[in-house]
Amino acid sequence: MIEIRNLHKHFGDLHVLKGIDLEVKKGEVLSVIGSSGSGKSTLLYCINSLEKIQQGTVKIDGIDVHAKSTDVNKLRQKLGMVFQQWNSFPHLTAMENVALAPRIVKGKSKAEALHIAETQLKHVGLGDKLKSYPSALSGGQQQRLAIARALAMEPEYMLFDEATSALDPEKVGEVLDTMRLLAEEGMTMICVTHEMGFARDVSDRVAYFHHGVMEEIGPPEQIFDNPVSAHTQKFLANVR
Amino acid sequence: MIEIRNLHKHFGDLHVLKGIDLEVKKGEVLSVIGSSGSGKSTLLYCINSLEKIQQGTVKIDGIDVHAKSTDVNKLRQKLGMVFQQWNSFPHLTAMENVALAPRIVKGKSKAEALHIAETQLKHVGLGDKLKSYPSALSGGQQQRLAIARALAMEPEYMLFDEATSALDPEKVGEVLDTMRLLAEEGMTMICVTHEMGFARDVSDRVAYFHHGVMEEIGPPEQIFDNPVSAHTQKFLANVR
Amino acid sequence: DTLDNVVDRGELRCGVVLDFPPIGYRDASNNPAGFDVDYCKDLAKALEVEAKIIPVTWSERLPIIATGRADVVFGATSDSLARARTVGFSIPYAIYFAQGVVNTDVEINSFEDMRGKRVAAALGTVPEQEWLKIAKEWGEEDLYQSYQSENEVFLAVSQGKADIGITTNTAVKPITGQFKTLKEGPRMPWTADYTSIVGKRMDVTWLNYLNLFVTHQVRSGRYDELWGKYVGDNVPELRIPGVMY
Amino acid sequence: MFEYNFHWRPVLKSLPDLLQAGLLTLEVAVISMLIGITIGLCLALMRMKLNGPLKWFAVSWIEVARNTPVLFQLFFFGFGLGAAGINLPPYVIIVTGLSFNCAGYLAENFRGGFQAVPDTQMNAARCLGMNGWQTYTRIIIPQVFRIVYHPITNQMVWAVLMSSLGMMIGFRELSGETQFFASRTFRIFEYFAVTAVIYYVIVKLILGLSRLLSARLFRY
Amino acid sequence: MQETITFFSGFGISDFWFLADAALKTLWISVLSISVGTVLGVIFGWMLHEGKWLAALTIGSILDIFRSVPLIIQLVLFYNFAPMIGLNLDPFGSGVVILTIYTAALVSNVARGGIEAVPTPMRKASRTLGMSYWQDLFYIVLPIGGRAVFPAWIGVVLGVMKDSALVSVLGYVELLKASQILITRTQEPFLILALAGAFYFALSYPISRYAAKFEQRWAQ
Ligand SMILES: Nc1ncnc2c1ncn2[C@@H]1O[C@H](COP(=O)(O)OP(=O)(O)OP(=O)(O)O)[C@@H](O)[C@H]1O
Ligand SMILES: Nc1ncnc2c1ncn2[C@@H]1O[C@H](COP(=O)(O)OP(=O)(O)OP(=O)(O)O)[C@@H](O)[C@H]1O
Ligand SMILES: [Mg+2]
Ligand SMILES: [Mg+2]
Repeated sequence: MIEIRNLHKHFGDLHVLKGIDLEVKKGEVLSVIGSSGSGKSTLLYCINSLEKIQQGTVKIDGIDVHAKSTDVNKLRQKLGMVFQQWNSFPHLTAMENVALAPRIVKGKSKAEALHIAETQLKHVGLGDKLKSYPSALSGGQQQRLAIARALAMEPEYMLFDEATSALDPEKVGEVLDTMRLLAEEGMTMICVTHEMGFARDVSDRVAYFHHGVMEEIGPPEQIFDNPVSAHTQKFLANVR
Repeated sequence: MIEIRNLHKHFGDLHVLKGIDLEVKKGEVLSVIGSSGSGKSTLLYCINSLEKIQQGTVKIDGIDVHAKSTDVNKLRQKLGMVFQQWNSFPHLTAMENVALAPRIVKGKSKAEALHIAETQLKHVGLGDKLKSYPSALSGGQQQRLAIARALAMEPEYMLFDEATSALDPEKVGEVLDTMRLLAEEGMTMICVTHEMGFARDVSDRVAYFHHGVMEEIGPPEQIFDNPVSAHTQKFLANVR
Repeated sequence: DTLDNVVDRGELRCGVVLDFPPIGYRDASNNPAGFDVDYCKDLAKALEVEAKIIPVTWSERLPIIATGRADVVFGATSDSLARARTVGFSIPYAIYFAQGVVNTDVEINSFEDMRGKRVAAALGTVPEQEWLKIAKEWGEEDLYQSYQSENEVFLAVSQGKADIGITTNTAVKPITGQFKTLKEGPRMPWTADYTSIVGKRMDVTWLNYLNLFVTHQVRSGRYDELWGKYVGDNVPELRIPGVMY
Repeated sequence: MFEYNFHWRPVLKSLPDLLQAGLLTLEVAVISMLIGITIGLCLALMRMKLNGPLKWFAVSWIEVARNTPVLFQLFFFGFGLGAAGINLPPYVIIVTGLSFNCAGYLAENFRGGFQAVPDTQMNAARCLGMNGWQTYTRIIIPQVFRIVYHPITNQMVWAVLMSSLGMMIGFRELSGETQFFASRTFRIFEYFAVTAVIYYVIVKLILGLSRLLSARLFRY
Repeated sequence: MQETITFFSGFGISDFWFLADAALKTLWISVLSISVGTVLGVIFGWMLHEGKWLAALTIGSILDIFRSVPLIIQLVLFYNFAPMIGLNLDPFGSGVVILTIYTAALVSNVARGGIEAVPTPMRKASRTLGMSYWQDLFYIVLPIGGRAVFPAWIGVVLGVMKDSALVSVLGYVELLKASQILITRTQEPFLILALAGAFYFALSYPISRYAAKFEQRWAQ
């Protein structure tokens, strides 16, 4: 379970997250929507400790992420993350991309790591690209590679930060399908997304962020069909 | 008038234009359509002598473009051209971009050239960008700048080579509008384009190219609604 | 020939080694000075032309003649037969002995004490070649260091990079006077160094003229005067015992 | 006009010695490059990641190395340090001088390389649970290395060319040896002409080797 | 002894001017070689671009030699070679000739890169406006390509300025040779080398700063 209590984050003078309270249960899929700059990415970065926080707590399965005593490298293995920018490692083949972390972080043998890599790449539909370098993959394939890479660490949670927004329209579908597959398999997920269709179909709950505040959260039907906040209404009117 | 007779063009072994016959009269707007690699760009390059030809003749107002005795630099002043890639000169402001050729090619005074530049930039709707460098302009604005730059030489013919195909969808309109404006003002134009709507609305005639052969030419209604050639039918079915 | 060329040109191009005080050096205002420089000016005066001093390093002395960039070289050049295959020599105009300068921290009193010591000399000089013969016999070639100029040799010895530097007897006194960390060292066992003015090998008339110049310098007392001015009192006699020149 | 008589015989006689000295030249260049790469990497990281005296130290090293002549740097490590009572043998002087110089130039290449690797690579690796060391050695540096591979090759060529300055400080690498022989036989032109050819061959060998290596190393 | 003569003397204020004067000579020989060398280099670069393989085979490979042989060897060779063909050049003249060719060799590569940095469509665009080949080259290729390779050219300039120190082997009294002379006379290597270093730094550092400023201005 991910528990966030009264989370505040500042970048210098900029108050980016203004007291977020949020719980994500095992198996739940949460979509986070909101306009640009509202703090959605920052929320994810605070969850896996890529950014320090100024106030509040973030707990993963009861462990305080930002406590000094916590081994973040260990904790991050529980949390897979996929970014907007495709950031596969360009100097490694698809298989090596996926196998690297299991080998050096989890200490698996080379053969075992490669086996995991192959399984995961097939899982996301890249079974025929095992030996390809990222430069030979399309944007959509690179994002699926990134998903496979995260899955290879056997995470319990997956964080997606607009995983499809840098893709050509025709590639968006293949990545969303992979994410949908994961959700069906019961993965706990937080998806920052601009794809309203995906948010409505796949998520258990949808959260709307506005200027660092979580203005509204609830089942997709409620958020999309009967939004309470005026900001949410305006935002949804614009994206449609 | 542009008169093309039995034009053949080879790149090494590649036979790119296989005997084109075409006439474009003063004031006419001709759209050229066809799949990638069919030789549309090459046709334009042969018209203004950016590429040599192997057989046939191209005459502009009776002057043979490819004759040795022809001063191509002089001839090209009659022929404005806009390319697919935005290639405004990055080291000059919008105004200087437009004023350069009138000054150094036509020998106009600096003040005169700048005056022409200002007029033409206003003409294409860039009156507020006179002092901007191309890096500060959007793709659509850069293409309009390219049009203004060509117009500043007071050409009698304009050649467009897919002027909109490298643009974001929302920028396409502004460039097409500028081209439409030119057509209404009576400019003689040859437009290689993928925008079928534009071709249908604006052109007097449409030519369909296939593998270096002009398979069909005629009024838009005929080409779009009753194409004769099977290739044309297939092509149109695909782009719709 | 060179003689006509020089007179014709009105300028004598004269190579001088300026790393060799007091025979050739730069004075406090960084102008060339010394015994060789004055000799060069005397020669120009005799020819009634201007003297143009070209500073050269030891290793450049012969090439500059062979390639015709200078008319003469005054540079304490020993008249070895090997060199005479490349350039021409006048009769000797000065005689030197090789002597060491020693770092004050080092104990070298006789030639034999040099065993196992780090020895330095200037590149392309007779001391270098003579010493390398001995060093080879002693198996001590590794201990030899060669420098671009005599002055770098002194600097190296005074800084302790080398234990002893081989130079010429004329230089020892001014050098040890200047450096507190240098002292006079032993004489080297090889023969006295008969040095000649260098000119183009094929140009016998020019070499003849140079010979005459040397004898005139001695006869007029100018030789004694300049040697006294720059080096000291015991002026060596320009004569080889038992040989008729 | 053409009065000079070429004598090639002595040069050919000492050719084995010259080739031997050519190996020494290569040795000096390779060692200097290895040291230079190591230090250059450290300097680049110090300049980018640190503040205070260590950053200041890295910046001054880089600027002095890049803004003064190599020969000057060699003199400094020779007679300059000698004045302070530190006497280095010529071999050490040349290796120190070239390493100092290469480190300064390579540091800037590395800095450019690091800047060319997107930050997102860092985040991606950290998200997989890699620690700082693993991220640098497995993800960042391999990518930087590819970016700076070409500049490193060029620097290697420079190191070979610069090592010729050994002759100015009495070191008998290829140029020093050549000068030594030339000074004994007075056949300066002949000797240096042959040496120029040897240098040319060495440089071409390095470039060829580097091309072969890069084809094997970088398949992406 | 009739008069006392001092062969050695301490470092005086006049020596500072001696150094400063030598720094000017360094500047002078560099400015001369760099400006002529750049013009030649640009012409060669243009020929390499236009002449394709034929030019690459001829001037390309000749210029390549000057990049693959140590400058010091080039200087010694040319200084000894020139008189053989009846060219009577002093050290300054020989230095200028070699530095010029050396600069041209480096600049030719830079210049070709600059020409190739201008996208073909851009050049076609200027031709369709009726510009002649030369107008296109002068008004479009020169400014656009020139900016693209300006940093590389500055690199060459700084390199050649520092490499001009090597002309000291021929006996030309530029900055480094002057400091050697003073070291010989005053026996104060540390002080004088520090001064010479400062002079070099003062020549080179402002240029690289100034160039960086230009780049920034063009970047936006
Ligand atoms: N490293 C940083 N330093 C300073 N400000 C930052 C930093 N990262 C983000 N910000 C600022 O914090 C605010 C929230 O940024 P964040 O990236 O979380 O927004 P977002 O909701 O993800 O927007 P988008 O949809 O554009 O990705 C923005 O105003 C942004 O400029
Ligand atoms: N400079 C060249 N050298 C060799 N082949 C060329 C050259 N330019 C074009 N071609 C070839 O000529 C053929 C026609 O090219 P052209 O650019 O005229 O096609 P097009 O109809 O404009 O296609 P597109 O819609 O992709 O722009 C293609 O097969 C192309 O590969
Ligand atoms: Mg974001
Ligand atoms: Mg085309």
